[in-house]
Amino acid sequence: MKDINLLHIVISLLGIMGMVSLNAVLVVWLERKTAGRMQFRHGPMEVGFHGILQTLADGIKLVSKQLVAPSHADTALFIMAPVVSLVPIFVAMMPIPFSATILAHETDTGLLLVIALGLLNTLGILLAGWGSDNKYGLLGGTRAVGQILAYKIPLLLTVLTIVILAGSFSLREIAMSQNGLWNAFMQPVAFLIYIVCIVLETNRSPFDMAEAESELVAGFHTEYSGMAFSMFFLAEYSYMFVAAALATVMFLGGWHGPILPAPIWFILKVYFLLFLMIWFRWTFPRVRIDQMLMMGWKVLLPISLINFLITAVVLAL
Amino acid sequence: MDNFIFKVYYLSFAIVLAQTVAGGVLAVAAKNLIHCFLGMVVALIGVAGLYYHLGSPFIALMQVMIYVGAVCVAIAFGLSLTRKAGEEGLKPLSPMAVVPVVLPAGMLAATLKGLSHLEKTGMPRKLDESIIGWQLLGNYLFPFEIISVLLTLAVIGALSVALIRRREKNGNI
Amino acid sequence: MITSYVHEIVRGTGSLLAGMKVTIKAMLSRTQTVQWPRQYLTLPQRFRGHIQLVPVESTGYPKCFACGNCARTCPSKCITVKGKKPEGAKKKSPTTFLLDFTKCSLCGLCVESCPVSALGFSKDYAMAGPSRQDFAEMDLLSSLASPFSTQASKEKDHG
Amino acid sequence: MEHGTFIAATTGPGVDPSIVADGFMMAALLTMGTLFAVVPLVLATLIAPRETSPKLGAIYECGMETYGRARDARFGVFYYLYALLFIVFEVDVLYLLPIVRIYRQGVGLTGFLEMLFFVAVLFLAVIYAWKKGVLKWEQEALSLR
Repeated sequence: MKDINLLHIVISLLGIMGMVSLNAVLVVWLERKTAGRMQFRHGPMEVGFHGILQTLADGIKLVSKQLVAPSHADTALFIMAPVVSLVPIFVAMMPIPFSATILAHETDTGLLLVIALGLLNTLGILLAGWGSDNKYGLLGGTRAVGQILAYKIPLLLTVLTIVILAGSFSLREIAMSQNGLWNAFMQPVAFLIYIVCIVLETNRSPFDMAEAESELVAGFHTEYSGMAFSMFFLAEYSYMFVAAALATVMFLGGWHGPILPAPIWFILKVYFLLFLMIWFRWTFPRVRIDQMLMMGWKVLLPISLINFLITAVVLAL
Repeated sequence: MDNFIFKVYYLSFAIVLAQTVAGGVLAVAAKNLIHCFLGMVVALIGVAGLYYHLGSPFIALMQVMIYVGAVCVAIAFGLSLTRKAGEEGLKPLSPMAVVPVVLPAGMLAATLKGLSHLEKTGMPRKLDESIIGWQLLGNYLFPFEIISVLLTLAVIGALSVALIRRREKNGNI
Repeated sequence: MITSYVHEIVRGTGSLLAGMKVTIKAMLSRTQTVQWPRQYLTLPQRFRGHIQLVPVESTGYPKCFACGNCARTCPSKCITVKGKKPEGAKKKSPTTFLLDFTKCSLCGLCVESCPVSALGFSKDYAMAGPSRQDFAEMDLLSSLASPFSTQASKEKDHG
Repeated sequence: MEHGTFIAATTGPGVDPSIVADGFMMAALLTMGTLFAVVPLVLATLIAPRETSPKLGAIYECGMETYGRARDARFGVFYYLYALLFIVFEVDVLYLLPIVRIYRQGVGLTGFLEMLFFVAVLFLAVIYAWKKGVLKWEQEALSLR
């Protein structure tokens, strides 16, 4: 248990804060590097070794920019949106097990907690779209909500499939139950569907209709500048990390792996999934919103439902 | 130590309660539909917090996922689709608005009065969520299956009402 | 109907994988861009920068004898040549050779019309200057040695 | 613990320690997260330039004069049918959560059949919508008003 130990709390808070910041720096760098290499470019090269400190430099620049709000904007919503988008991340990071012992705090319902908090990101996007009194913003916010309609049910059904196998909502126990065989091999269909769902959940290309640059300028964050703008990016990259960590726990056996220490394996698997998402982004063209809804309801939903029922009947027999 | 925990518990319970009430008031009184929506979300998350304090994190998370994740999402989507033009927002409250305030207040008072002679049993303990599963498959199997039938009928009804216009338009009623 | 549904999903997934193969190959192959100004490309032989005067190899003086063919041929009238004989020489040598690079279209007629091949294209592509004047009167003589060594040279600094 | 008792869960002295610990941790993280989000914003307002100009508050519309207001924009009501389907299906899938939690503890074939009935009835709604062309993108489908 479950002791309230002040030192542990302080270490966890600092660890999570560090993880959120470091992850953003790393993933932004990885994304820009990958984008560059996939287009035969170098990507950032100037600041630090191969541009690794570029994100920090950008951050310093962004802090020194003026925060501008449109004169007709709903100021309360406008200011609240980036905060609402970012804050739940910190709670969602709480139950993620980096190894059997390294985690901020274990709860029996960690899986549900992370899934429930994932919604608040979309709430932040919606508030941004509504608050900024901009047509592009409004369209982006509405599209983000429309996205929930497509991915949420297949996502929950794959989660149900995993919970059936593991018999627990605790992320640590789910990871522990895959000591031998990873769920990705036992449930390849669920794994694929979950990957599609987390790309949808984090508003990443090819499902980034909420910020489609070619049609909506920048979608929900069109009117945001400086630090408020970077909050959305911090939130996006942190949600990517949380979603990938959840996928690692549920399908890739969490921290299990030979030779290397457990947390290293965990981080490696998470970053492999993050790289996969970045790879998707620079490969696939954006889909239309009706295509996304159709895919969610006509492909992902039936397949995940059938997969769930087959798993259930096999386990019942 | 225990005493301190009680105090913290009551304090946080009070905070969550205040959040729920504030969200509810915002949802009812705000002029702007968006603010109403926001108030509703705040109030529903507050209710989840109350469930949490009453010893069931599982129910609290279900509350968040069902009410914020499903109901509010649908409402938000509906708001985006049908929002009214201009600043008019909502009409000012009519005198009849006291009815939904007085009625629940009376019910709450009656409940409290009914409970007042009961002994206090102590603080809530954590509820094991597996009990809920066994109950749904056991004692409450019929209501559980009826939920499914009810919701299916509801959505089929809603869809067919919504599709009437299209059929009229296409001329094959 | 159900077979076409499955077929479409399988085919779609296959096409996605094909796309991902293309991008990962691109990622692992060599980059095409160069980190200028740290690295330079070797320019092709026939690269056409602005024109420059070709020196005589032994002396370093310009080959040009200020016949003015180039200035007459230039469709944009962007070359100004003036010349006179240095003391004891048989041919003239240019005293002024100005190029108005703001008008030049790099057509190369001047280079072709030069009877002694005294004009060539430079490989200078990274040109920048604080004012328009820097390129409206580019002094092409400034990079060469001058046979009028006694006279005060009209050297100007160009970036 | 017996499977049939709700009452036992709500008696006894003291707050459940795991609830206190979880709650405390979550509150601490929420506080830190809020600080993490608000402090840079405040910092930015302090050190950033404070330019004022009437054009600064103009709505961004690719450099054109704004035409109309964002709140006057409307979307196809057609999409609301998806929302109707979603709300029903989502609620029902969430009801399965407590059941899958105990599934491996031996609900057996009866448990599966009970669940199958629950899901199958639900899926009828999707099949109905599918057949009626709700999940179809057509110009005529959009003109639902």
